[in-house]
Amino acid sequence: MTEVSAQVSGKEVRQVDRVVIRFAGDSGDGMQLTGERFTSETASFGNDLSTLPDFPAEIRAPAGSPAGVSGFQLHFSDHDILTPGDAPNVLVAMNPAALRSNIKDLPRGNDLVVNGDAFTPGNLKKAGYAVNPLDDGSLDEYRVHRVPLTSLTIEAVGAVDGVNKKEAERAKNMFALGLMSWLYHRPIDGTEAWLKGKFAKRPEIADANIRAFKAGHAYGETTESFSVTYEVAPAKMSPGTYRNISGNMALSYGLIAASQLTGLPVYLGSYPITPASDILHELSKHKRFGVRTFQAEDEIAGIGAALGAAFGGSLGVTTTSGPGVCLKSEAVGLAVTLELPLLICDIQRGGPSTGLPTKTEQADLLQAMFGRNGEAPLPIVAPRSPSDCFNAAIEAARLATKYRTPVILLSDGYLANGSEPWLLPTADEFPDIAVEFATEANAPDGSGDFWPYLRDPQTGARPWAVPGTPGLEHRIGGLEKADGSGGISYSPENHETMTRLRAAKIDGIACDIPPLEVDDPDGEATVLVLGWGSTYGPVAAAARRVRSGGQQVAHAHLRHLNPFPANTGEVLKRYEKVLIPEMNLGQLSMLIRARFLVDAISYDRVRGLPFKAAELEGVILDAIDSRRAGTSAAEEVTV
Amino acid sequence: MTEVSAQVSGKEVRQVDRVVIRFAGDSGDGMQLTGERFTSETASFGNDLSTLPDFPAEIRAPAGSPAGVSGFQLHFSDHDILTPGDAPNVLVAMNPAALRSNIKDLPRGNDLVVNGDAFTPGNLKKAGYAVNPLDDGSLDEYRVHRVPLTSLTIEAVGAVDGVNKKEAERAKNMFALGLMSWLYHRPIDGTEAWLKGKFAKRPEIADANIRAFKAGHAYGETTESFSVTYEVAPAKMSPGTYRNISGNMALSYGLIAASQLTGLPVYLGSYPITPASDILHELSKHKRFGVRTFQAEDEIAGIGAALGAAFGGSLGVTTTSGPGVCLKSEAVGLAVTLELPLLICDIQRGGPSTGLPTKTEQADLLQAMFGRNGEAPLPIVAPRSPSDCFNAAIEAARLATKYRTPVILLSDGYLANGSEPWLLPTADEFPDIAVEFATEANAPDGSGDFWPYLRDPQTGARPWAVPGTPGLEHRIGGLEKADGSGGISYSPENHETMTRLRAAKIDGIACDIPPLEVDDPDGEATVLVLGWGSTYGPVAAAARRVRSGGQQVAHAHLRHLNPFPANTGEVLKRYEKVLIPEMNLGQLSMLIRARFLVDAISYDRVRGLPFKAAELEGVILDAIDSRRAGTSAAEEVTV
Amino acid sequence: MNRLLDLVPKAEAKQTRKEFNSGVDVRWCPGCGDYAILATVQGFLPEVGVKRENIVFISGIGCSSRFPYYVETYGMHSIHGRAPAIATGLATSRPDLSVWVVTGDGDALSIGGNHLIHALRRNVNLTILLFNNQIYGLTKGQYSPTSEQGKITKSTPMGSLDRPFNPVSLALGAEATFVARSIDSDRAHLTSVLRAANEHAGTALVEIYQNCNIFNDGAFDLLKEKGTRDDAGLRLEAGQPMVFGADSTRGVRRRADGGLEVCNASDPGVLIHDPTIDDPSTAFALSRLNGVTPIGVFRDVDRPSYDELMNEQLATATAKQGEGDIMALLHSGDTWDVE
Amino acid sequence: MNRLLDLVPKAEAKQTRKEFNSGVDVRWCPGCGDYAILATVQGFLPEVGVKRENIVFISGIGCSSRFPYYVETYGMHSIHGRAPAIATGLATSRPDLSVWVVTGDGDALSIGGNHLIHALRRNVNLTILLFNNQIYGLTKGQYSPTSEQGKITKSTPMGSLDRPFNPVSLALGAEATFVARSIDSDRAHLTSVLRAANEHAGTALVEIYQNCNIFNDGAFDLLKEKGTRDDAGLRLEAGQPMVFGADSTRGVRRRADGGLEVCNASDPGVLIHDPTIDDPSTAFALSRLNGVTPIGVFRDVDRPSYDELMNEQLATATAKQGEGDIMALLHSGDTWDVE
Ligand SMILES: Cc1ncc(C[n+]2csc(CCOP(=O)(O)OP(=O)(O)O)c2C)c(N)n1
Ligand SMILES: Cc1ncc(C[n+]2csc(CCOP(=O)(O)OP(=O)(O)O)c2C)c(N)n1
Ligand code: SF4
Ligand code: SF4
Ligand SMILES: [Mg+2]
Ligand SMILES: [Mg+2]
Repeated sequence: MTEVSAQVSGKEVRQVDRVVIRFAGDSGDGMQLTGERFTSETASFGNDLSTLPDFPAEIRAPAGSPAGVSGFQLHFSDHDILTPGDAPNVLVAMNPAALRSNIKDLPRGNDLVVNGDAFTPGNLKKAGYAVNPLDDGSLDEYRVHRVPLTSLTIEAVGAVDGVNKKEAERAKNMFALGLMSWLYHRPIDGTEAWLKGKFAKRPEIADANIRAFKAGHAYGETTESFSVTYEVAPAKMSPGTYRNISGNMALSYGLIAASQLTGLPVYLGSYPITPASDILHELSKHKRFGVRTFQAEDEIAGIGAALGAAFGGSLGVTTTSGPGVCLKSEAVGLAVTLELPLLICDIQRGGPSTGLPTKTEQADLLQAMFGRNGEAPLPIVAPRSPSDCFNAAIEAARLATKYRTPVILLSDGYLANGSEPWLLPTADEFPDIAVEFATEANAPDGSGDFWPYLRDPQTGARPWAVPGTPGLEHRIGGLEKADGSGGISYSPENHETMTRLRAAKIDGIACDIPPLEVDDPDGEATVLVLGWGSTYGPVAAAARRVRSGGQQVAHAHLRHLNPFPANTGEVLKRYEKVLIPEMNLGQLSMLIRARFLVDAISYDRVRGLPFKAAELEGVILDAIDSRRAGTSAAEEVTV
Repeated sequence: MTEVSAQVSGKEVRQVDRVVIRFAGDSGDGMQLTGERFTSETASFGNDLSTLPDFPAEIRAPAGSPAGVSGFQLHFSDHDILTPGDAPNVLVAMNPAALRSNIKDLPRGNDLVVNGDAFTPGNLKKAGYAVNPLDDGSLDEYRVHRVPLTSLTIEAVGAVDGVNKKEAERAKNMFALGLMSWLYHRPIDGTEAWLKGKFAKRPEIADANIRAFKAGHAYGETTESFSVTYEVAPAKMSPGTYRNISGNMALSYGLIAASQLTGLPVYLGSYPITPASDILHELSKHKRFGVRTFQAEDEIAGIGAALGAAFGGSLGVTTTSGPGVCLKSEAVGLAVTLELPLLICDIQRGGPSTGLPTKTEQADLLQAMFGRNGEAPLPIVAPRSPSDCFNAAIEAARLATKYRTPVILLSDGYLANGSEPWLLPTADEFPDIAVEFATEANAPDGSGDFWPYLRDPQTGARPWAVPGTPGLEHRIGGLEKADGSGGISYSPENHETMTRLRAAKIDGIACDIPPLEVDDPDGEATVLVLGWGSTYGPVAAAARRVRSGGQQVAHAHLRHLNPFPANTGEVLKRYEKVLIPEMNLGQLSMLIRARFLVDAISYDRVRGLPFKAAELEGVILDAIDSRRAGTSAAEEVTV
Repeated sequence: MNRLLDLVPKAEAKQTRKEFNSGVDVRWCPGCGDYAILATVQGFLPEVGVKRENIVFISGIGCSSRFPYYVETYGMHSIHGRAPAIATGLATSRPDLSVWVVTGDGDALSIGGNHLIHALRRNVNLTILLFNNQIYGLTKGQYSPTSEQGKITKSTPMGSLDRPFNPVSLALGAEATFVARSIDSDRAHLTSVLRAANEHAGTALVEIYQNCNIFNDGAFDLLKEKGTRDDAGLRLEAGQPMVFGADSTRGVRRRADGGLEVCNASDPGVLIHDPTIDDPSTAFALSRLNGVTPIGVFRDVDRPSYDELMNEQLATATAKQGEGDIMALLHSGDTWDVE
Repeated sequence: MNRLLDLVPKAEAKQTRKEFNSGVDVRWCPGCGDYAILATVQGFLPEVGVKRENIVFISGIGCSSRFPYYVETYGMHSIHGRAPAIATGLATSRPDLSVWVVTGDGDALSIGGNHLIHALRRNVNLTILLFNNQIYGLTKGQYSPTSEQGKITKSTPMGSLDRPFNPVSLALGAEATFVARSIDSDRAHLTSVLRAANEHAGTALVEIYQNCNIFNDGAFDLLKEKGTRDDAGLRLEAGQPMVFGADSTRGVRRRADGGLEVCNASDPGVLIHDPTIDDPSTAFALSRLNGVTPIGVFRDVDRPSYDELMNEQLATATAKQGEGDIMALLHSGDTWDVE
């Protein structure tokens, strides 16, 4: 954080280039909402930003317990940023449990805002504090602002008719938001308008919240606890219209866009599962786009219905997370052999098994590659940021429809719930991915028959003839099919041919995707950091840090995990060392090593959280220093 | 085939060292039975042998059609052999369709026995012959024996009371068996006794079959068509008691043995699927061993029940094939995180999807490795021959119970249905794999609590406390668990720890399995052929051929696919070239390359059939000649 | 109510049975009951009057599930048990198609039981033909969820232990709107049931007793053979009294405990069959009848189908909010401009 | 008949409710109906009289499925929908255990529907507690297979389209031998139902109406609140007439079409409840009753349980052929010696 100070209206105003703020409180305290509103204010102000919600486990834990703590972190700046920030500048802790679970992330000397009213003996006990940390000196090294948030809120709401004390108290998150908005000079009109909209049916509640919000703002002005306020200038961003967007929302919009671009209606067959459910929720709102959403009885029926719809000419989509991918795997294999377009969106979460449903991880890559019986290859696409989920969805739809293949889209919990400003695309930026169905018989023998497996010589794709097309009646199925005609075939040679044709079709996509780009400003780096999926932000941020420290590092990012871009091997071989940071135990690393025989160094962590830029900076510097940072799979196991 | 001739009783008798015979006919012709009886005669005579049944697709095709042809090939010899043979010395074709689909495998000059009666215009048409091949000279280069099998059989059965013409005709396979038994000097008493036993309830049918069998035998003596008979001396085999056994039978017996050795009753939860169903059938016969078989409503319930039984202290087993593995994958992940012993037997078949259900393939290896969400490693064991399925089952049970982990046993369709003589083990050859349950509280804090995830420092295994044990009541589940105590934990550090502990436990097994052995007689080979699973036979046979041709080649075989034996990397690096033949598109190859960065050459074929020794001989010779035979994954894809 | 099937394009000229023969070699064991069902369905399809390109057959895995290959329409031979789910996606996205599911007792009731009961409660516009041979045919003869208890098969050498499902009872318990039963070999009866099923909007489940002459031969002989069939089978006909027997001497009436029982045709209280009663209780009681097997349509009631309702929601949304505009969607919510 | 539960070791001393509290922090939303059910079950378990180490709770995934963590017995929190299958393996291999399944309406009827109906027809010795809150709680409020049609949820902003399952009807259609319904907040009633379920040999399904105060608050208020509950709920009691209402003025009788209907208590033909009738038809009819919700045991009939039959087969095989000898097994069939 770079600072420049000034003194205005009694309080010092510091100009800083970026701020990380974290709200933490009980699940019932509305922290996600608070964070989202702060985000909206910040976005409309024109800062660049990146957010990281941190939910407790799916189920609501008892109020006041550490398990019930919900957090929201926001990083905003006057320049473009890539991650939600490593460590907060200010932590807002609504109760002792929130303090306890978050304080370890707050660097000493930074601001800590606590709701003093919540530090009751009962709450302290629930949080596991024997002594009140506000009194025992343990927080001495922080700039502690002890604000009686609850009582100030109740006081501020005061005599709003029809609002009882409990409801008044609930507005305390708006008080906190007001205070923080003041502290960082956020525009506040939007929040007022938003509260009015949200509580349109109960204007008295809107009123109470607005009062609390304003009181919080005013409190900052008047209290002595805050002697400094901070300004973060708008970021210089490319011109255009922006909105803030989360990954799941962007993915949903991407699917709708893909539907418009291909001319195929979206058919989503899905079964709810964290962190994918929001895509189902979002898509179900857009029926006027011809989007059909079908909440199935389970994951198998979800993909089954999507596949049935794909047979009928829809853009079949199914959304899920790892455990659901397991259940869908047999049907994915069917889709591979049927050679029908289908999108399988896997919003990865912590595994194995039920694992850590609300935490992020990238450990389904090899499952996506190999989690089916037999040789059943398919393309895999991974978005790199929340807004990139939009583009990745369109790209996945392009590949699926052009090559008549299921495609796995690998997002993750962090991308799904994290958000960032998104420069909205204009219509002319969309790719042309219109789809054509087969309408004519095609048998090479001129018999007038339709051969469903006669491939396009260019792409290897088979014709897509949808029911309703006269003369093209045909049957397809999961048994091996004769090359060309598509009849059942038990011939050994035909099976060999078909297996290789299916593989070649997918491998051939390598020539239809952009080459792997390398960010190596001076072209002098010896270490290449290779990332995929949601590690993009922290890897890129770490590379910047390394460079601003005067060192060289190259950064490349894989958007297509299968097949790899055609130039991947060539790129890798240009560097002395290849470092692959992943939120798993080295899955991309293993694919890269097998394919290119490059002794890639894997930096792998599974903590359910995105990497921090500082952490990766260290890892890169270690690699540059020739000290190997991670473990390499080539080392022999010694136990 | 080495030949030595003599002239006895009018016919020449040739001594040969080995013979490959193939019976082929309609599904209704009883070819499998015929082959099995010939096998029994051959086994009891003391030859070494190896068999390969070749079923048509699961469903019965119309009589006389090529799709309905069923085959059985048997290789027998006076020395130890490793495969069912590349090409037959004699082909018995019961109808035109059988001739048509099998003749391409018969080398010119070899014996062809056909049922002349079956070459009717109708049957010829069904088989797709425009002209009768027996008449058009197309078979001139074979030694054709045109035997009116049907009419001779009907004549031989003659006036057996209570046997109608259709039943009499059905005995024609026994006529063929009699003829072949004569041709190869097989002992015939066993077959008579067996027929009597089989048709104990209808002695007249037994009688008819015995008459046909004897008539076939006598026919050989009298007909002029056969001027030569063949003798194959018994093989010099290790002393002991032998029986002929198929892979699925050996696997079933191995499970029962493992049950006795561990002291845990077998609980099989299974859903029928080709080619695994026979294990369910076999185990369901052995209830007096305390074996419980549960035919579940689907594959998920099959593994679920096995896992429930494992929780209760049974040796939980589930059997299936690739499509079933897909469905089980979520529950396998649960077993990984519950750390309960469980055997998942995957009898691989041609994929993807329904694929080629009755054909063999090895394409589920990567699915076994990675087909689950999250980091969910488990041991994988693969038998190398039909009888080895017995040992592999015991080894899988040893690992599962000792390390408290699910284990995948990868057999395949060829091993499952193929058979070979098996030197029966004696009781003292069995490993000691007795299992002990936890009986005492173990909390390190002396609280008297039970910590279900407190690991054995040696093996990393957790205690197995079964319900019914007082004081050890505990709850386990699919959410991440706290190291040691096993309570639910959402801590980032704990998840990292547990993920690595689970991985280390499996990796550590490398030290508890035999090192990879290399067969390199002179220690001078530069090429190593590395195999796994059912390719053992053809690879070893090919290596022999190469060596008898005066060249050197080393052969190593992986029984454990995860983890690899501790010395694997060291072995691989000893050779200039590593060649990996697999019935998939290079799956082991990819694991070896990733792990050891060895530029292994993959020779991969997916034809639904085992490799032939001659084919692999050529591939090895090519590798020795530095001409790369297969495709290497390191080559860039160019389309 | 807007009948979806009316959206399916009607054939212009009368189609013939031959036009529904795909010409693919039929591969069932000689004598299998599936042949007769195939012939009956191919014979019935022209009567449906729908263009054959707008008809789709979707099956799972099993002998019965080979069916689609033999019918010259669109078809998919999918994976084991999943046909109802796949068909649901197709039927709910394509109101212009007539979608049929072909399945077996293992496919539909063992691995696929869940999809079946959910399709029934949703009332998706499907006609489901369940070939019940009370055995797993394709995998060579294990017992199935409809095999009688105590059945000795390869997987149950001492007899099976589980009580079978009664597919009609199960379907009625799962909110089915149309449930019927017929027999492979009775072409006229099967055709009449197919006709009723085809006319039903929503999910129609037709259980067809089918002989597997290889692994479960003669399972339905009582219902088929001249000497026994009249006493063994009760033909349900709407509006007709439930009487049966060689000389129609037997009937069905309600027992004091509320179940149904066989009585003399002349006894008072012989029931009149009415498949259209909204409450499924009597249809259910009929499915539990001992001593005689009812054949025909148990239940046939009107309820909006899932697909109709889904289409309505799309239409309503579009009518209210206008057709979707992607650029407007992207620009919805809080946006800001940077210049 | 040899009662399996008799094999479960009885507690020597009387156990207390506290002994069944695992001490693990209970994590449900404040006010959730699951708390009341937990308290009732913990209160009931001592009465079962089985040693707590011989009791096992197995659950799937959902808010309700957290249940096992809180009970001081053996337990497994498994994967979504599979608890009945896992419990089947445990119960059929360990006759000395008392095995309970805890599941939700999504867990049991959506993803797990097939395992549930198969467990019921097999009649495995299990007590299944189905917490029906008519919503997906854990995933934050999508409609479930028991949600009423037209329900507006996150995934159905214009209302759900599918007809819900009636879990009692479904279970009866699936050959269930014991089916009951109770309410989270009615401790006495729930305890009485648990008692009956526990005494039943075979699968006992207990549907428990459970309030999810976060995502589906008040779903069962009519049945709970003083002013309405007497008119809304019919308490089924064996041998008692089916009467209800504030002053017991209302009754249940059979309609002409065979279904049941509400009438005046004084009308002729008010039914007497008998859950032991072998024919499930009247129990089924009761589950379809309009205008009042029956609470209590619908059906409770004796049928050998799957586990008993399985154990018998093992015992018979051993008695007939003697205990298995592995060496003899290996040497069975054709063998030959090489010297
Ligand atoms: C996932 C999966 N599990 C198991 C099988 C093996 N399988 C194929 S068909 C079948 C049952 C067939 O029985 P049914 O549905 O009654 O059909 P039928 O052959 O009797 O017509 C089974 C178990 C499979 N193909 N896929
Ligand atoms: C395989 C799988 N699919 C989906 C989920 C997500 N999921 C967890 S619980 C649940 C439904 C919960 O509803 P219910 O069973 O009614 O339980 P409740 O929370 O209402 O008690 C779902 C869809 C999952 N954990 N695993
Ligand atoms: S096995 Fe049975 S069901 Fe299958 S084709 Fe043969 S007779 Fe028909
Ligand atoms: S979400 Fe509903 S069911 Fe789940 S704990 Fe909260 S109140 Fe209970
Ligand atoms: Mg069947
Ligand atoms: Mg629920």
